[in-house]
Amino acid sequence: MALLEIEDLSVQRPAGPGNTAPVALLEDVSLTLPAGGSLGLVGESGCGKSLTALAVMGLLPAGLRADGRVRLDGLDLLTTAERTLCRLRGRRLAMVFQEPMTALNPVKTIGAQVAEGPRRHLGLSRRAARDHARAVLHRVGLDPSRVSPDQYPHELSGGQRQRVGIAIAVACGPALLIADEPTTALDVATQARILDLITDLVADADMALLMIAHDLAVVAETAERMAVMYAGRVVETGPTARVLAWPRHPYTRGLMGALPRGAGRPGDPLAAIPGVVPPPGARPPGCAFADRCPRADGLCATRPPLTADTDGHGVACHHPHDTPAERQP
Amino acid sequence: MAERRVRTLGTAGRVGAATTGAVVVVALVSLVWTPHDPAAMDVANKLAGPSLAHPLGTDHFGRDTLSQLMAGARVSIAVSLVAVGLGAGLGVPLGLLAAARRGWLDEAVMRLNDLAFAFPALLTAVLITALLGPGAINAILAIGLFNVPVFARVTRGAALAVWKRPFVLAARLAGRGRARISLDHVLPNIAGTLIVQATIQFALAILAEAGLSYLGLGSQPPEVSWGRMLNEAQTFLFLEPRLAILPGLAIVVTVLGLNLLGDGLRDRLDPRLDPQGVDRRPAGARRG
Amino acid sequence: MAWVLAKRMVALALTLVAASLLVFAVLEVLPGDPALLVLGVNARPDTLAALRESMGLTEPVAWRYLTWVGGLLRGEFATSLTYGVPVDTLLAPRLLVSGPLAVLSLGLAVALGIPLGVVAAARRGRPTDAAVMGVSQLGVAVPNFWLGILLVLLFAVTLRWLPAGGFPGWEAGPGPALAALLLPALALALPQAAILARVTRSAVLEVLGEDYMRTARAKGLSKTEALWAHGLRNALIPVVTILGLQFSFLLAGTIIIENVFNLPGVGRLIFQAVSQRDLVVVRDLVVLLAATVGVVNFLVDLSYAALDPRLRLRGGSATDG
Amino acid sequence: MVLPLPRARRRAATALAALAVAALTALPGPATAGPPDTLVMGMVLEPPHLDPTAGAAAAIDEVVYANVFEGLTRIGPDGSVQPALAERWEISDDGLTYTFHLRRDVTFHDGTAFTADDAVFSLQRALADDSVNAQKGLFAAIDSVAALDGYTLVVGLSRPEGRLLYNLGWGDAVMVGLESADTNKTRPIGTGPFRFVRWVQGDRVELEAFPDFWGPAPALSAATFRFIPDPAAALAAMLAGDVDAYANFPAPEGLAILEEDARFAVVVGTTEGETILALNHRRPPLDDPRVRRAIGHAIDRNTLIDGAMFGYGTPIGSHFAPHHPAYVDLTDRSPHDPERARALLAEAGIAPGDLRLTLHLPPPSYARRSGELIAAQLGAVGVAVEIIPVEWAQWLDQAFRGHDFDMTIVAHTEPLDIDIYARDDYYFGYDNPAFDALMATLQSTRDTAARADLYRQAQTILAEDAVNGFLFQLAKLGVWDARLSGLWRDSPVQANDLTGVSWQP
Repeated sequence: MALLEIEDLSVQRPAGPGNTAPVALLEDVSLTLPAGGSLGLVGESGCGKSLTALAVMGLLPAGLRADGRVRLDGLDLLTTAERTLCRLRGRRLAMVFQEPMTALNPVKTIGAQVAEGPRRHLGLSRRAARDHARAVLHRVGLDPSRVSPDQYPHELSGGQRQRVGIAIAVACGPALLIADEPTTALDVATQARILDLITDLVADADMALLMIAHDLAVVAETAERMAVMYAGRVVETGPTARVLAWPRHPYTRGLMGALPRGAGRPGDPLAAIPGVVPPPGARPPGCAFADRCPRADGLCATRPPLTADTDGHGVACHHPHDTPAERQP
Repeated sequence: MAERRVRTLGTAGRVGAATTGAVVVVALVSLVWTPHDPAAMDVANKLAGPSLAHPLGTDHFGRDTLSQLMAGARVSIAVSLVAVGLGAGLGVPLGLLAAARRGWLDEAVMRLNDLAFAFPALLTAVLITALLGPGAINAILAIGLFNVPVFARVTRGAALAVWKRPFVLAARLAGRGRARISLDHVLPNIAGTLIVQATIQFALAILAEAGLSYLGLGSQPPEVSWGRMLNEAQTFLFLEPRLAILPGLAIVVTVLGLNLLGDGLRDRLDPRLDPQGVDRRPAGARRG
Repeated sequence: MAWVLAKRMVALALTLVAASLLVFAVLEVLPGDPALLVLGVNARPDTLAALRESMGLTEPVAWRYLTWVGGLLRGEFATSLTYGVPVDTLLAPRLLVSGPLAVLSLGLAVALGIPLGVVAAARRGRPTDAAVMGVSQLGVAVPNFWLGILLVLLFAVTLRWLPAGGFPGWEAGPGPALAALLLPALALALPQAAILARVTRSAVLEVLGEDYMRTARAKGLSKTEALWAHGLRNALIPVVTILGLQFSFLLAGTIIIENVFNLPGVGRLIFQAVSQRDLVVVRDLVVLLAATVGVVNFLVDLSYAALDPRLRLRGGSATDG
Repeated sequence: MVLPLPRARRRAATALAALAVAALTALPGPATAGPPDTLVMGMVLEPPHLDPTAGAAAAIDEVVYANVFEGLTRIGPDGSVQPALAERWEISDDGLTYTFHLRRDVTFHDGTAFTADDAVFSLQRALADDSVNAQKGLFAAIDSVAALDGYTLVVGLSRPEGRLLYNLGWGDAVMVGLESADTNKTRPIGTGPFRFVRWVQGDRVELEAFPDFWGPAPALSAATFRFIPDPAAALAAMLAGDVDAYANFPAPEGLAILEEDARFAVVVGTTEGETILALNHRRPPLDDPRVRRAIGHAIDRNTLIDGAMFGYGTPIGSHFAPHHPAYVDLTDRSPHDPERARALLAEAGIAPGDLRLTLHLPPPSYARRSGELIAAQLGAVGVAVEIIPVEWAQWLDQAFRGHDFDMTIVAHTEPLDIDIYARDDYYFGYDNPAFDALMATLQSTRDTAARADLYRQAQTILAEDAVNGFLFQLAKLGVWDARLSGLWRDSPVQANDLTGVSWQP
């Protein structure tokens, strides 16, 4: 049994006063992640990567509904009581967020923010939790002699803050670590160090890692397997090396074409692919990528199923590429 | 244009606009017509309950309550309008000046603000009326005085933000004077904020006028105002609670309408969507 | 921060000096002769002169100002012209009415306004929210003295549960004394609670959308726990600002409310002293009030620092890591 | 989702709620008047201090006169002069020497004995150059004061003073102790049946029976005077039983409610308060008797009494109290007649709308309400009136002393004060040598019948000259618990003499 099994996960905004028809944000997302394994989730902004992560955490924004199954150790998180979820969050599954500048509470010391989880989940005394937090902070590279646990977030740099965010996530030794674009907000030099820290931590503690990025390079560096998402669906999935060597979906190829511009901000149109991701609610009934796709034809008006080969390399396309990728200039 | 504005006010804002409009209309109508002369006394018919001739009854001098309420709207609105106008007329230029010049002038304006806020407004109003005698003019003066720092502060804050915007920098590079820039670029850009603030201050002024008149420091007979009606009604609380309830209701409806209108206008006009941008605070300046 | 506080202290001192000059000047030109008021219509000129002399009204203006301010600085209060007792002995029993009244109404406003605002924010867009916001919109529009009248009509005249006014004194026991303060405190508190609820709601809404709230939830905190542990303190910052302002508003409100409810408090003392031309009492009270407002603002500044570490003295500077 | 309060806060909220309930249940029930030997008397104004010899405020006398302080003589419920600390007296034939024999069993509340020395001290203090006695004029005729022995006082006059015994009965002439005079403002020490307990400024003064009182012990063991300036609050306090009695109920509009209630007795009596529309004779055209008469005819007294006083009050046609034996009804000299008013104005050369007058109104509701009505009534005959509401301090300074007014409304509450019309440069500026001569004669006349005749002549002169607008005599609106007896119906002096007050079983 895999650690995390996502089956046909759909997220929709139900019909309400603001919108007459329900809007599907995620459709039929299925992913698996074995214990200690790693999975990268890539796609442009608005593809549903973060939403998938939040659905797993059970922290979807108010008003969104998730259907399908999200099983952690066989327990379906979508049907589990909130009380139980609270016991799992931070303990079995944890998350590192994108914006280190705002993800930390400005009025609490970093030590207190790291200690909160252990105190709650590991039953530590106030004092023990504080010592634990100190150790965790040290482990993530915040040497107590240089960065005191009694400092406040505003006294730290962006990289340091992200280290605190990571410390908060790994403080209780979760089985699954979700990292939602943990380096996007950081400068390039810091990015590399933070990624190293994450891979190091994951390897050390045998955690499973769900790495979300819009940047293929990040996934290439951190994940054994990867999934490419587009417009709320998984369009291609497989072992990272295989997918990158032989991307079959035209969208994946487009993303790879954008690779050198990996430092671009989310939301920027990809240079190699004309157009932008259709917003939820305006997605075409067939292949959502069709109107940006150079290979699209009439067939693409129907939705292509995700079909996998024997190596576990799956693609949802009527006209997948048959040849390995050429390195583009 | 006007229609589009109304449409974007939102339901609450539209209700507010309609209420405010109705009160203003009543006040204007009272200039030319009221069911009875609001000052006409008929002692033989005092404290009469509602009847066909007097739909809302009469007061202790037999005056028609409905006519008094209508005339009271006129006084409340006039006093508040002039007071807010006074506050804005002095406060906005001060705020613009402070934002344009910064330096000691800015500091001086802000210190003056502090001084004004150190006194509870009502206390100062009591002193002013003790000095000059009670009356509508002095109520205007007292209320207007307290609107000056409010407008100065809001203007200054909003103007400072505009001064940082690129087109102002461009204008400065083009060699335009600070005064010209203040009038041509800054003022139009903060007008929305100021209009919203004026609506709120107007509502507060209605409350303040009522409070002063209730204490006997505002408008004086034979002028009618809602606060004065409340003042006179209080001794009849046990006999005719109606006399105390009706003017209060008039105040509540008017202030409610203005507040709703202000909220609607804020959503529509205030460029900054920050709800703290407009100062809803009754008094007081905090420097950031 | 320390420097900021020092600057605030100096500003406060300057404000008080300006306030004392202002009030002294205003009282100098105020029409009305306190001696004539004491002695009435049959007073003879020699008697009036004698009384004025004994009231100290014949000294030169500058001297009187300096004596007054000097006395205040030494903590000595002058003698009331009408009551003939030092201002502090006059003030003490009134403070025992106005102080508890202010505290009670501020407490009521906080106890009502903040939870309502939090609940409205938590149930944003639902009927509870709409109800709270509607009622608070109404509350902001109600003049507190009229509310006082309505409360008297309901609880004192119709139901006869509470006294219509007056104050039995604390020696009558806390029960009757609190009962006498309950309606006035409510009248003062409800409009303030309405403002507080609105401010709290928008502050909490802002906070609920913050990333660190999601971080807290990701740690395993429930919504409620996250709100109390992480949200409230952040949301309190704008709320405290309003609270500080409300306090000075409340001080002014007591002038009207104490008149409505016939309470022997500071507000009515000022009102009375002005009409009796008890210049000594008026000027002392005005300066004391200005000082109170200043001190409260000072405390608000301090509480910002307590609530928000970003405003405290900066520690070590950040280095990248 | 409801946000439940964490437990600790919930507990705090419960405690707060419990406190509120406790506060509610601890309320005194309505109409618990306390043990039947104490009295709570309501008053409108709080005395500024408690020394009746150093201030004009009527509220001082209303608390301490005859209760805490006594004079050589006292004025009884019917206005007559009675012996008090002076048991008896002799007057020399020329009327210039008064010999008072003082009671020998009198002690002050501080335990010191009252002797002739105290009497000499009290009078000399009032007469001294640095005296701050508001009615120094009462003692103007006194030339010398001496103690013949411990209990005999001789007062010498420079001229005959017909009202000396009456004057000595005023609150301003009470006897104070040598040792305690300086602190009487805050700790009054007198010789009366009640001694001062304490004063909660802004709220009440408490008195208790003085065990060593020389006369019969009062039925009440304690008395409290509560100060409730707001008329509505006064009514509420009465209805709630917080107050047992109001000697002068401030809200005539509320009497109807109290009259219907069997718990209360409403007793309407007389006061010495002539309410007048004072006219400033220094300001033309008010120096013209035709204009003043026109104003008199414009005023409808019955509407005033009905509208401003809710029917309580007696119309007057001159400056004299209707209950006094020497009163003449002169209201027919200035009946309500707008036609005549207009005609008189025309005769004086004033076209309708040409005359604009200010009307200064002091705070009491009798003045404010009457003023509004009079403004309307004068408006009806073409006289435009601008109402200027003023505080007492301003009224005294501007109108009374500065003579800066056209018209003002005020009640002259001192007994038999018709002599104010003879004063030089008094605020309304009336100057009539014939009247002055009449008053001089009155001052030296002791024969009652002759005095009454002089009073009648004086009243007639004032009415003929239409010196002021004479409006109405204030009524004394007494309201008290129906089980109380002994409270004064009328108020010949402004006092609440509690000596004879008791609760009926």
